[in-house]
Amino acid sequence: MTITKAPTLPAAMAGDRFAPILAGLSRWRVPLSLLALCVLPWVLPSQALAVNVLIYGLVAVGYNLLFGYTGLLSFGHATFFGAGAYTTGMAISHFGANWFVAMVAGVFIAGLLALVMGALAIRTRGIYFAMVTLALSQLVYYTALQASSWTGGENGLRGFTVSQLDFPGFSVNLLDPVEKYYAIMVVVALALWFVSRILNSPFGAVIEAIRENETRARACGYNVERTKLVAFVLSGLLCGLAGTLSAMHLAIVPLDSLHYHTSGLMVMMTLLGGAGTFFGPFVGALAFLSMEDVFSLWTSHWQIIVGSIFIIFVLYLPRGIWGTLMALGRRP
Amino acid sequence: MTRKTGLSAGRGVTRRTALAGIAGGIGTLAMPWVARAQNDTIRIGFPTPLTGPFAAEANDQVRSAQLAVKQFNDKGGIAGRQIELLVRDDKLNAGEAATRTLELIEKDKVHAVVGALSAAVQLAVNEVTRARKVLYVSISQSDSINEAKDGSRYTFHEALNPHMTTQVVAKHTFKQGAKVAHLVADYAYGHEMLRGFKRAGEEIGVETVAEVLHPFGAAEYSTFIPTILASGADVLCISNFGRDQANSIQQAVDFGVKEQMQIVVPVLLHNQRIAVEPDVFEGVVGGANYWWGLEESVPSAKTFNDAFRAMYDGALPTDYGAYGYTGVASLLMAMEAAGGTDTEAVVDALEALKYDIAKGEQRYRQCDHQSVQSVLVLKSKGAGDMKDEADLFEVVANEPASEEVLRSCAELGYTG
Amino acid sequence: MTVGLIAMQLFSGLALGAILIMVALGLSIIFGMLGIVNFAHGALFMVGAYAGLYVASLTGSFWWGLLLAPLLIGAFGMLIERFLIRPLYGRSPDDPLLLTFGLGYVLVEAVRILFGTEGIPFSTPAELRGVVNLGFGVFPIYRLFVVGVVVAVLVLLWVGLEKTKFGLIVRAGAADPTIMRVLGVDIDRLWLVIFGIGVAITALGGVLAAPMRNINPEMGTLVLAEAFVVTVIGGMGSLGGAVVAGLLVGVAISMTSLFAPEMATIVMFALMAVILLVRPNGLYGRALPGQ
Amino acid sequence: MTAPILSVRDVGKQFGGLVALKGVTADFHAGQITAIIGPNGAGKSTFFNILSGALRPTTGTMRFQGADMAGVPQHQYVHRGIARSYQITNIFPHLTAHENVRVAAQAFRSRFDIWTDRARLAEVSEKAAATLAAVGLADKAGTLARNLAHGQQRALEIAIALVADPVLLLLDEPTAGMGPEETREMVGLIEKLASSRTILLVEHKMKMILGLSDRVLVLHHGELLADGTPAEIQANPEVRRVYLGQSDGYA
Repeated sequence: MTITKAPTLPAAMAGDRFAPILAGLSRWRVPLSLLALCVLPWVLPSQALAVNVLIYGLVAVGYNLLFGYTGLLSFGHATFFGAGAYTTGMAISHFGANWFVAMVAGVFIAGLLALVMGALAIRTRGIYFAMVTLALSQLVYYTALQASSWTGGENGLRGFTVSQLDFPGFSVNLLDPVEKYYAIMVVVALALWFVSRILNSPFGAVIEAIRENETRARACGYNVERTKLVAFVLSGLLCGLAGTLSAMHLAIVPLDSLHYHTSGLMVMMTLLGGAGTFFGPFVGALAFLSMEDVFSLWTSHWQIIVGSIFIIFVLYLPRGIWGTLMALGRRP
Repeated sequence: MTRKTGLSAGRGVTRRTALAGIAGGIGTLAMPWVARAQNDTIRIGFPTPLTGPFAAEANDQVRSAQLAVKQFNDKGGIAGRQIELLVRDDKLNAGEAATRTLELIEKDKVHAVVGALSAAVQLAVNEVTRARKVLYVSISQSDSINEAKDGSRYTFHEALNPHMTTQVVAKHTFKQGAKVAHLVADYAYGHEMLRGFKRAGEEIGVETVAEVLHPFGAAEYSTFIPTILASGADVLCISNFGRDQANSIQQAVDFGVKEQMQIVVPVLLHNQRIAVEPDVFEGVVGGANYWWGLEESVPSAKTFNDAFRAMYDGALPTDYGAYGYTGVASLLMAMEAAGGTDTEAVVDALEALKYDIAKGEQRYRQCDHQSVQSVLVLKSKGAGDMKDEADLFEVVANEPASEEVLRSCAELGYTG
Repeated sequence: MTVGLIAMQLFSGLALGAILIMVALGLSIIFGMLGIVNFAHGALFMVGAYAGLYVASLTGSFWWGLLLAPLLIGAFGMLIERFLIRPLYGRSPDDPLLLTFGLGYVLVEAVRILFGTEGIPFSTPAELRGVVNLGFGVFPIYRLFVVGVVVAVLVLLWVGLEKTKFGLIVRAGAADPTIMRVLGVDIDRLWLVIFGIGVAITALGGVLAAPMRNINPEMGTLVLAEAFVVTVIGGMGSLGGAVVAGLLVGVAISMTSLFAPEMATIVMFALMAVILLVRPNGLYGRALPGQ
Repeated sequence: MTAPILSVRDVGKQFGGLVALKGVTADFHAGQITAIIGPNGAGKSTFFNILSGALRPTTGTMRFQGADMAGVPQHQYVHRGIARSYQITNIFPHLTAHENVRVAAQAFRSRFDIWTDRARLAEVSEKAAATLAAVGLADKAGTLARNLAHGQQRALEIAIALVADPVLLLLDEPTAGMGPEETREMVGLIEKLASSRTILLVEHKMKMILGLSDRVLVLHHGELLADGTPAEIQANPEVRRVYLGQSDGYA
């Protein structure tokens, strides 16, 4: 369903008091986000939560490339996150591959699955697109459940703990939370920079045009189906990369990572933060995971708080946390 | 006894349960477990699914674990250090459990971890703890955690495993030449129980006439039951867990299966029994790790029940609740023997430990750290012969602790 | 694999189909008439079951629960529409979907707070216990009763929609609300009633399912998946489609259970994927606006 | 006479039982402004959708610059030189006016480049700015398209088609909903455009059409009723009876 959502692109707005700030924000968005990431582990209650925010932030940004920027609501992106994690884990535990080869394989397989699922799903539109992606991803979930000799089935995949990453000249001890955080942060920062390049590229303009008005984009000479497929695969690769990082971080791959519950989580985080903005999904992941972590310590009924906050956002702050801030910044 | 509608017969007016629910709920709302870690206290991490389908079992485990901690603190703690239980909600999700365990180890600097209530979650916690050489006592059913590829020097399994449960239950329900049908949840835990039942069945000499695998977490069993009824079996083994157990037995009873065959389950779950009417579970036989009715025959059960009643104004411990007690208490006894929290010393102490704190003699086997313990076989009572609301089961047998019912160390992959 | 067993399997498949229709009907009505994807459908189904339990425990009779619970929860549904859904009309079609996603969380947790986390018994009413012999197999009387109620609800809906003035206004309102507004029909009140009816039917499904599946706060999650599969296969907004799809999925599940029972849930999603790839709008669905 | 750049032979379109268009045959020559008129439901939009590739004809062929357009996907049409504007404004609402036109211009420069910064495609951006100026929207470059006034949106509609520098420009009711002043401006613009390209437009404002176009096609019930100069069309009794009404009409 083409979402005529008001994207708060940080493109320079003529004649607004905050225009220079917004322009600066958009031009320097990657270094600014890098600075924020460096501070994160010391602000949040624990490094483990900070790493999760990194990983789910990357998943949300990857997902937002398709949902916020191309306007396609998919409910099956857990498949790519899970596929990235499982491939990395299996490559190490079954084939003894080195961690780098395993991660590259993870991203590749996720991309391949995205190509297949995208090619099938893009034939449909709107809520049917969401349902086809949901159905196809559930098929992958049940296949993983059945193939327990490979994936560990319901118990999840275990036995591929990588405690050290060796690089020429230095090595990272993954058992040390701080070293692990900054190692994963480097990968996430590179991925953010890659997404920023895509959004600023000519291709980035095309996917936004498709989100705005698919028929006119086609009339302007763009092959809409192929462009959607490329966006779908790029988004799948990014979620796959996040999956490989999650495998390295937790040293297990829970079956739940393939379940539509995880797909729903991505949608919630992206919208809580602000779909269609660059920082939005990351802010959404940070907000959601922090709320969940803090509230679940207060009471076992934390879900009622998270649910209510979500309703309030949809009703009164539809642009999400970051989207609303951007909009406030714009209105003089 | 004229049967009013099923609702209120034998359970007192359901309004009471509703009000109890409200009171219980508000209780948990107001009682945050946030306990900032002091420096010298002994901290034990306790991941458990406070939200999700097993929240009731999780709450039982937390209360029993807190009883064990209180008992030790009242005695002045261990080597003068007070003990603190850090409870975290793992939401019955393996990824969440791994994150919570990382937090407990890295931020809260816990000395050991006890807990987790599903096979997937405990294996996730175990993966995090064994890589960091942190002691972990798992307290829920799983066969995989005993196997060499998952086990470790720092992994202990205080719960029953499907293999030992099915061996004992089969011994008391299978008769030579009987026809046995199986309805099994199609996931690791279900397959482990099926494997156990079939191995015991071969030794006793029964004939397997039907094997129906149902999707994990299914709500509808009507399409599986005709095959079972058509198989003409004498015994139906339903190997699944949690709500699947209550749903599958309820629907089997609806189809009149109980008139034709004896229903047997590997584990008779306390909380699933009270989730349905007594007549649904009436006559069903299954295994259990603990039942408060043991207090008539086992002195340590009596002391445990009394301590529990005292602390929780007359409430009784449940099967999964007891795991919380035996898991934490055995760990604290080992720490006491080791005189501190040094992991290597505590592991050695646990391996040498002999303890009888709730259900009779128990000890940890050397190779896979499985707690060798007695296995109960229970039969669910009908509404008629229940003395009161808590009198759910009768004890059919109490198989004493022995290694015969366990898979051999070699078979589990432990060599030498 | 006797003929009797296959006949029995087919019959239980059709009966399961009736239950799936019951489960999907509320979702199909709300989407078909209002274009709203209700992700709180599973939670409302569960709330209906609890309401049925509560009323039955107060009045001591299953029948009062069956009658009053849907009305109570239907009214609750109207409150939801009035205060949470109405502000979203005219905005992006995602917004109701996401609001109800959060609402689902809130409802499940609220029931956990009020009724506790473990299952509560709700037994089959005495008059409907036992089984009846169909010749080729036995079948629980209660499930036949449920099939009967489903058929009754479908006939009631069909007559209501096709044969009455109100039904005409409802269908026209669904087709083109703007023109109806111009013709002086109070669209807001109409949508309030439609949403209420959809939620009431969902709650009725909850009360009917309670004796078969024990009542617990999480019973709604699987129902949401089943309802979406049936609604989407039938074609969004087509009640007739939901009926055909419900029976189709029911029989598919029961036949799969004969040969590969563990595939029973996977077949549901496989069927949905295949049908959507062949007919992108489901069996009878009309194209979405702007297609 | 040079060869026609666009020739249409026996083009027809059927939606199930409904015949929207039947047997339309015509040739169009470079540099001509042709108007297509006819009552509502005469098949004008269907004909336009076929010419712009949005619809596949059920019968007949269409040759553009000598090439048969059968089987050519719609997004290729603009690359072959056929661009169109829409009757109902069909722009990119949440993008700025400049970005609306820039993204259309970019289609000729790069479509799957995910790396270079689009700001570096200077000439694409300049071309868009120039086209915006051509339609009188230079000062509105930074405004979101949905915030533009109706007339300005109609102008943007044409700019998006124009920036493709098409050989054949199809304008679907360009002055719909415009006041006399704006209509006069639009007519001036169309005349300026016509100097270097072929234009087909669908319009209802008779005075404007008769003054502006070199040739008029009259469609009625999906068939070509008449094809000739404005003068011939006005004199044609058949057209007068059907379209211009019995007595007065435009003398």
